[in-house]
Amino acid sequence: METAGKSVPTIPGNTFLYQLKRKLPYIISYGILAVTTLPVIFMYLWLIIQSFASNMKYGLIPEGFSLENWEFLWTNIVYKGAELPSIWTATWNSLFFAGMLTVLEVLIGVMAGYALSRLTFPGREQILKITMILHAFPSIALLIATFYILNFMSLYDSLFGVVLVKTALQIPMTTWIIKGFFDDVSWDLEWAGLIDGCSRIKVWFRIVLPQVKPGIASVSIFSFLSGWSEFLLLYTFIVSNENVTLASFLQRLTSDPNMVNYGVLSAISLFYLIPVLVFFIFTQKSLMKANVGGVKKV
Amino acid sequence: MKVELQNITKSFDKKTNTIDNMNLTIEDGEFVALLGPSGCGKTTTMLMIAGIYKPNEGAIYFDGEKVNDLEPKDREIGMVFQSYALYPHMTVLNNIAFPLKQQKVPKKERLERAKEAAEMVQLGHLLNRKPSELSGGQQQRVALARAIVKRPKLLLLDEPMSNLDASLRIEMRAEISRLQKKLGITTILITHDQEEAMTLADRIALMKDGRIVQFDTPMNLYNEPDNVYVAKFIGTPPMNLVEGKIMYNKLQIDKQTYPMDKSRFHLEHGKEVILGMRPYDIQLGWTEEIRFLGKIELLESIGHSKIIHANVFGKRLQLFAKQDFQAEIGAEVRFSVQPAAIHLFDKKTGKSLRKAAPYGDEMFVKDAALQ
Amino acid sequence: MKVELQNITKSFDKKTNTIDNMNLTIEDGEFVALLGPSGCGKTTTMLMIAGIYKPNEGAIYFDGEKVNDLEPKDREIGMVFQSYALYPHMTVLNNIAFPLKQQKVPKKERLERAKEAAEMVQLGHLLNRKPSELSGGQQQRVALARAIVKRPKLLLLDEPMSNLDASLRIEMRAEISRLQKKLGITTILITHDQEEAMTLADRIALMKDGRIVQFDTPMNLYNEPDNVYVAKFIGTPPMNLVEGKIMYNKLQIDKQTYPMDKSRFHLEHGKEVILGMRPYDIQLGWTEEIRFLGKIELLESIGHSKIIHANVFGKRLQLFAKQDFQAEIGAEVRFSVQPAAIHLFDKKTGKSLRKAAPYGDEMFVKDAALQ
Amino acid sequence: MKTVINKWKLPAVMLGPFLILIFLFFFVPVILTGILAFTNMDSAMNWEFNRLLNFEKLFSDPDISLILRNTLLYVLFTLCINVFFGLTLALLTTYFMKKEQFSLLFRTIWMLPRMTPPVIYALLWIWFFDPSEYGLLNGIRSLFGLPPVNIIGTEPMLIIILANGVIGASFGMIIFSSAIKSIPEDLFYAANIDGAPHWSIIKDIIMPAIRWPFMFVTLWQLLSLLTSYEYILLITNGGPLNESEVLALYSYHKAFQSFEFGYGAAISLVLVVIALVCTLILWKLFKVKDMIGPSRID
Amino acid sequence: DGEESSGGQSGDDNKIVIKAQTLGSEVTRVDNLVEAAKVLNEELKEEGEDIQVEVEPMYYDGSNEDYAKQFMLAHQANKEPDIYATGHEHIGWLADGGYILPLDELKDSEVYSDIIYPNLWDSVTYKGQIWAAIQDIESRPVFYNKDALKELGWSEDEINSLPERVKNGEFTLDDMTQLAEEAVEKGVTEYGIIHRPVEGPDFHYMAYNFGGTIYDAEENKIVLDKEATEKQLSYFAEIADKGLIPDNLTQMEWSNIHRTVVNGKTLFYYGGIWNIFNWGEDDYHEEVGKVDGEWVREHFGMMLVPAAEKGGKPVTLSHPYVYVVSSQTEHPEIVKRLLELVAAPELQLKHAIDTFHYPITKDVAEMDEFKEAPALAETVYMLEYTTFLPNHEDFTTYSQAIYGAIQAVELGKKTVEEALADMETQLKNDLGDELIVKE
Ligand SMILES: Nc1ncnc2c1ncn2[C@@H]1O[C@H](COP(=O)(O)OP(=O)(O)OP(=O)(O)O)[C@@H](O)[C@H]1O
Ligand SMILES: Nc1ncnc2c1ncn2[C@@H]1O[C@H](COP(=O)(O)OP(=O)(O)OP(=O)(O)O)[C@@H](O)[C@H]1O
Ligand SMILES: [Mg+2]
Ligand SMILES: [Mg+2]
Repeated sequence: METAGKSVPTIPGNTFLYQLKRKLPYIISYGILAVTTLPVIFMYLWLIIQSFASNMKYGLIPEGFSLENWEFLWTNIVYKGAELPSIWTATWNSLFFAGMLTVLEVLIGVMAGYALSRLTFPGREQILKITMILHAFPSIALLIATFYILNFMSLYDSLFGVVLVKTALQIPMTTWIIKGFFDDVSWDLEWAGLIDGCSRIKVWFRIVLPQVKPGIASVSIFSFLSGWSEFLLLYTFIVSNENVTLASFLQRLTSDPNMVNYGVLSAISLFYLIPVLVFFIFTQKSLMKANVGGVKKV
Repeated sequence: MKVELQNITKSFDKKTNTIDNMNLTIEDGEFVALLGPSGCGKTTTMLMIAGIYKPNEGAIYFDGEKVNDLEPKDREIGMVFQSYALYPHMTVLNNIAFPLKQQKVPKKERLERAKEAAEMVQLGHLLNRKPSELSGGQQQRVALARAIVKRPKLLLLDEPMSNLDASLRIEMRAEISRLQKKLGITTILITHDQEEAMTLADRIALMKDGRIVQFDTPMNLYNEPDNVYVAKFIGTPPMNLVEGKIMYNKLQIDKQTYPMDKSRFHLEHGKEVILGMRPYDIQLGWTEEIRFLGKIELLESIGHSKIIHANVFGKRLQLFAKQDFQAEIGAEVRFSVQPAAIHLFDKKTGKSLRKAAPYGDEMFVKDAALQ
Repeated sequence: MKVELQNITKSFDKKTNTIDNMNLTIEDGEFVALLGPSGCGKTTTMLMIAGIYKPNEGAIYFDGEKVNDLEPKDREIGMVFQSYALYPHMTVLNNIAFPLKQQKVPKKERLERAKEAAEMVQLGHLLNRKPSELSGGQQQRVALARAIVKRPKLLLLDEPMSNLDASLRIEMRAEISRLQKKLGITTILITHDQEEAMTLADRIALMKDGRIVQFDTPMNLYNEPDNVYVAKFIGTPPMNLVEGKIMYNKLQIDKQTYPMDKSRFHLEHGKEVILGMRPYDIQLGWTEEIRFLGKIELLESIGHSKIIHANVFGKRLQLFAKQDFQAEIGAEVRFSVQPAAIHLFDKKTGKSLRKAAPYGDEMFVKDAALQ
Repeated sequence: MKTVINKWKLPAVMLGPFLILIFLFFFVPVILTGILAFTNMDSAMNWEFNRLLNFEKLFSDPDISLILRNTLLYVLFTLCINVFFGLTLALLTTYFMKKEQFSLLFRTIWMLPRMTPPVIYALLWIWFFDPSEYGLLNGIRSLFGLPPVNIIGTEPMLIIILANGVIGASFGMIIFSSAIKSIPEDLFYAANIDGAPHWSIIKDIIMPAIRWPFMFVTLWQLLSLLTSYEYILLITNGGPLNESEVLALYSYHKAFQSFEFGYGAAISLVLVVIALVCTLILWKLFKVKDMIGPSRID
Repeated sequence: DGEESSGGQSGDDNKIVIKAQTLGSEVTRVDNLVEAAKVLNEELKEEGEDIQVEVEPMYYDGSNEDYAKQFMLAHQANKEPDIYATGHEHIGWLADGGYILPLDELKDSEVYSDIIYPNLWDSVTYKGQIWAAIQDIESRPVFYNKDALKELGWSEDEINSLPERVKNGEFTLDDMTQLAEEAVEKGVTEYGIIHRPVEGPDFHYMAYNFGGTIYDAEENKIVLDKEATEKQLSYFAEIADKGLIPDNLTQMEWSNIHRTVVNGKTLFYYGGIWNIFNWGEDDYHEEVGKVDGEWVREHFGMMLVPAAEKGGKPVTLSHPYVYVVSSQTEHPEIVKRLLELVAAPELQLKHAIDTFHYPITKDVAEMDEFKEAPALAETVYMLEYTTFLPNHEDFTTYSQAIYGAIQAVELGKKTVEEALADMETQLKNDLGDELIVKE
């Protein structure tokens, strides 16, 4: 709205330039997002097309549509002469493994994170430091040593053993992240819970924990993800054949670089994406809503 | 429940004591208000009674039992926090029902009682809201309902009504009072509203810098302040204070002398003293014995009456006039006080010179001088 | 800066309007208080003026210019939040200096001014503390200092002193008033302390359920309430209200009749009305024209005086007595009011029957009946 | 006595599972691996100590300087992408974007690379940049009559940094997003009113609030990158000619392709020493100690 | 079933479970053992033994290294398979590490007597002992593009006799290079020569071709034959210099290699016979899509790797697959009997036809069914020219080093001399005592 008569408007709110300047950061940020995201979108679009195309020209133009690559959903794939286990078995196993890992990791991590954030005891800083430094060991370098431990505990070739190992490898991360979130919870809330008749543990569970939902969302997505895609440990520490997971399923399909069927591979990787995607969207939607209000937070 | 604090000391930084050797005994079923300037340690004291903070030194007794190591959850208290501290993830109803849930009250009864409490604080229509969707005063009322609902043995209220409007506050006060009386709950109230403290409390503990300055009934606190600090703190507008000197049983201020009642005060010739007069005790006109002449500096209207700010001896004194009082700024005004209504304090120690006043330590030396 | 709100509507849930078609004009340099019961929409209104919330409908003008699309940061306002909203990671000093930093005030000057503001709110000794290490009142004072320090064109104060003790509050009030006058800052204050509103504000806007009920000077609000709601809300203790009926120029209550001043009120025979009398206007004894006989139900001591709760016509009325008033509960008490001091309202609409009263819409029908 | 037990009960309960797990499956393997570094264990899996031979061998390795250089480049640049781009994404999707659906969409898209099985993700890059005309990039180029290019061959480090950067950015994005979400809204209001422009809000309100996650992500990603090799292995396998070989991958190559377990462990140990130094420097730099506050419940 | 130890008895007392594991797609390697167990059970019954043998097959997918790693770990934990099928080059470390049993007596057993190629036993001999039963064998021929040759004006006859000429040493490596050059110059094909894009055994036959060696069996050491290696590197440098190979061959995807070859974009391709099988698996051809063996034979010929010098012996390389027996097996005798039975002609034949490999005994090669698989039957002669990888445990180190050097010269990042010198330093550092440098 241009005010013709007035010389210089005292309030800049109504000039076009002001509105542009106001919106500029938003325009720029949407711009940045769009531009940087485009290649990623492109890549995955291509993956989708590839899974439905019978052939690709110039590497990117599909020729014909077919569901052939998606047949694994209803029949077991025969690959290199061997019939692979049903994809659903693999999916179920992966879900089980990832679920178990997530529960264990989030539970232990959230407990330890709370202790490190809110309880006073000697050695707090040291524990944080050591867990961080442990991470400096490439996990693959630990495989041999871990094998000896597992073997010693008769946990070699046991799914439970692998879950424990995996949890141990991940738990410092979870703990560190979650500690940061606990730090920001208002003490008054915890006090209120204590006075309302909770023990410290109960307060932690009933009152403090719900406040760190966004933190739990982020750690659970990462632990689920790492469980979902876990391959190396299972592959190294499980001899028996029955525990096929989606990751190892995929690995089988790519193990011989001479024989990779990219169409099927694309389809399966898309299939592989779905559960994590669902899990991600779910956790984001329900947990990213932070609880604020009701406390004068300082 | 009888609450005793014995020689409590609390320090946050190991250098200064936030609470400094505090002693306080609250009888079973008593309603005590903690009054004091902002930052004097009221909340800290309350949190120690609640068991959140542990005193660095000293002991706390509930019914004669030492509870220093008793966990807050076992103390059977209800508390309103100054910051409300509502559970952000629970609805109003669940917030209020939470303490009952901890007591394992069956669900049906629990919800009923919670609803009842919500009705009491006039939030019956907002039961399903989250705290973030409430206004400040509504949040505060939720906090109040939550503290009361479980009918604790000890009720700790830290500014429970600071964000409520006058009429609501009066209703809440009445409710609290009713409940407290009915159930005989020992109650400690922190408030900045003196009227609230006066009307609700059996006794008021006035604090300053982590110590209790006077602990007495509201009337005594008002009528017989032990020292100038209490005198100044209690009563709005605050007591008018004027420095003077005792000259042979008389008080001399700025060349003027005034007769003093020897039977009421310790009068020591040559002693520097402070004269105190409450604005409400000052009458317009020279109707009483002790008379002053002042110049009107400001005339403030507060609804039912007016406050005259008058300059006497270069000091600004406040007194009340009827709402229809009219005068020019700069005009002269005469006013007077009954001898029985005046207060006299030792300027050096700040202690009251009243004959019945208890003589304690001399902790207020540095604050005695008027700023 | 002149602030105008035109037909502002704001809804949080798309069903009910939290703010409902509000109109309000605040003149440049004016000090306006927003008063109203908890949850009536005061904070929401203020946040819309600040530009934090956008009104669903209507426009806001600053100095005649529409600012609906002006960002908060460009509105040159200072604000105290009801929840303080201190920056938890900054020290007191940095919290206060933050607005100055945004104005690119050189560092040295910035720190000086911030320190000055801190001194003003008596926090000079806590400059390096983090907000979490402060008491409630201290936090509130930081918020106050932060709002004032940049000398904004518009100052928004949402319960800025609710957690301060009386004497500090008086000092803060004086400071705010001084600053406001000196710099001519347009100021909007939300408070539950009527005395605060009365003493500070040029005009008071009384709100109810998202609407402004009356917007007038404190004295007019007190003396000439437009309707029974205002009458009841303003003044502590609240105005005593008694239902009655007009019988040929007289007021009949419970068989008794009282003469009414026809020149002051619209008197319509047979109309059901509400009689209002402020406790402060009631005199003990039958010294005035309109006389009542009551039974003492409760005698409350509030320092400088006593409140008598007396039962008349089965209703409880409040009046004041001197501090030395003595009587038994159940004793009879005589009291009276000047005809000039009474208020009369239409029972159905709640509107004042005063002749000069403006006739507006009939929004208060449902609230008119006394609960 | 009872108070002593009470005092320790809670930290013990909360921290116990964490410590036990870490000790058994992380700490002990690390120690074992440390010992392993001083043996010449090979495929026969015998613990034969060979003093410092492994280290002598490493330091006289002709490729070591190239590998160290690569490691430095890789870690430095990828870390920058991870942290700053992750932060940018988090800010864009939580602070600038007001519509939660859009943020979720963008966040989901940026999570895709991390959700994709590594084998497939690597293949996507390889396909994209395949030097033959069948590659996506070259396919597009050929449409414009441009000759095929071989970016993976000529600029392997660039590709690796980008590929890892994209993966890592999502980590920061999610953690920062959750942390930003936890900031009480009225702080933003207050800052707005105090006249703070966007960058100041970011600098003065958001950054201090996410100080812990920021520090964690930086430290964690630094160490992760130092020890990561998976995507490098899959995309270039360190090639061509060791031009993209990093220390961790080298350790993997030695341990699991040449089966020189002892030597591999020794390389890891060197890696850990480097990591240790970095960690301690950052620890001081970030003033982590200050972020570990005392309990406010006595 | 972690309870069950390897080869342990479970359920009824007289049932013996033998675990057998293989890697990758050629599942007949263990499935044949299951079949063999049936025969064994018959025999046992006849012998009146009251035991039943059951072979529990285990299939592994993954890299060679991972497969080996798993065996190591499983062996430590006593969970390894009794019979482990693997590439012959692994027996070095398996024997050294005490993982496996020597199987010298197998050489004398009847089924293995008419071995297809006498030197085959060398491939499983280590430190003077035989450590494995050979399972199958293959060859790595050069594929040549018949269509392109036609376009270059070659007659049908000339084209079909090329393998023979190579065999006789008439057509040398240089001739091959020249021919490729011609094809590229004339624009008949885009590239002259394609070889595998990743490290692997194919490169090592070149060392033999240039008269060198890579292994000293007596001393059990890796050999760096500098002269031969230099020639080897020069060869790759030359084909790269002349623009016969794609610029970035060593960064290409396997699938694109296949595409390039199948679509006739190259004249020669250093491949393996199993590639015929691969090409039938996916739509590599732009028009035809999946191609079958017939199609391949129509468009491509297969020949040995031409000799480096005129009249010299052409080469190829085989990578025999073998069964080794865990040193911890509880039933070595049963296992050995199984390993004899599994060499039964019918089983071998099935494996050969299914997976495009050669049998290990002549009798199978003579069978009609085998001859009906022309691609196999026509190339089986190549075994006479074959070479093997050494059984040394550090051989991968060498293999990687030479691959690196080849890559460097192909990309023009190093001269042949530099590459050789660097390779020498690297190998000396990595292998130490295990290396003999032959000037
Ligand atoms: N975010 C929200 N969502 C839904 N309702 C809200 C929200 N914020 C406020 N409200 C409601 O809007 C009404 C007005 O709120 P507001 O905060 O403006 O009240 P107020 O006048 O400031 O009250 P108080 O004096 O108690 O602070 C209240 O009834 C409140 O419950
Ligand atoms: N965590 C802390 N660390 C350091 N000092 C603190 C801490 N908490 C409170 N204090 C200080 O201790 C003193 C007493 O605080 P307390 O909260 O008890 O005051 P209060 O009497 O409740 O004041 P208000 O009326 O303002 O709420 C204050 O000066 C405050 O600054
Ligand atoms: Mg307090
Ligand atoms: Mg409010």
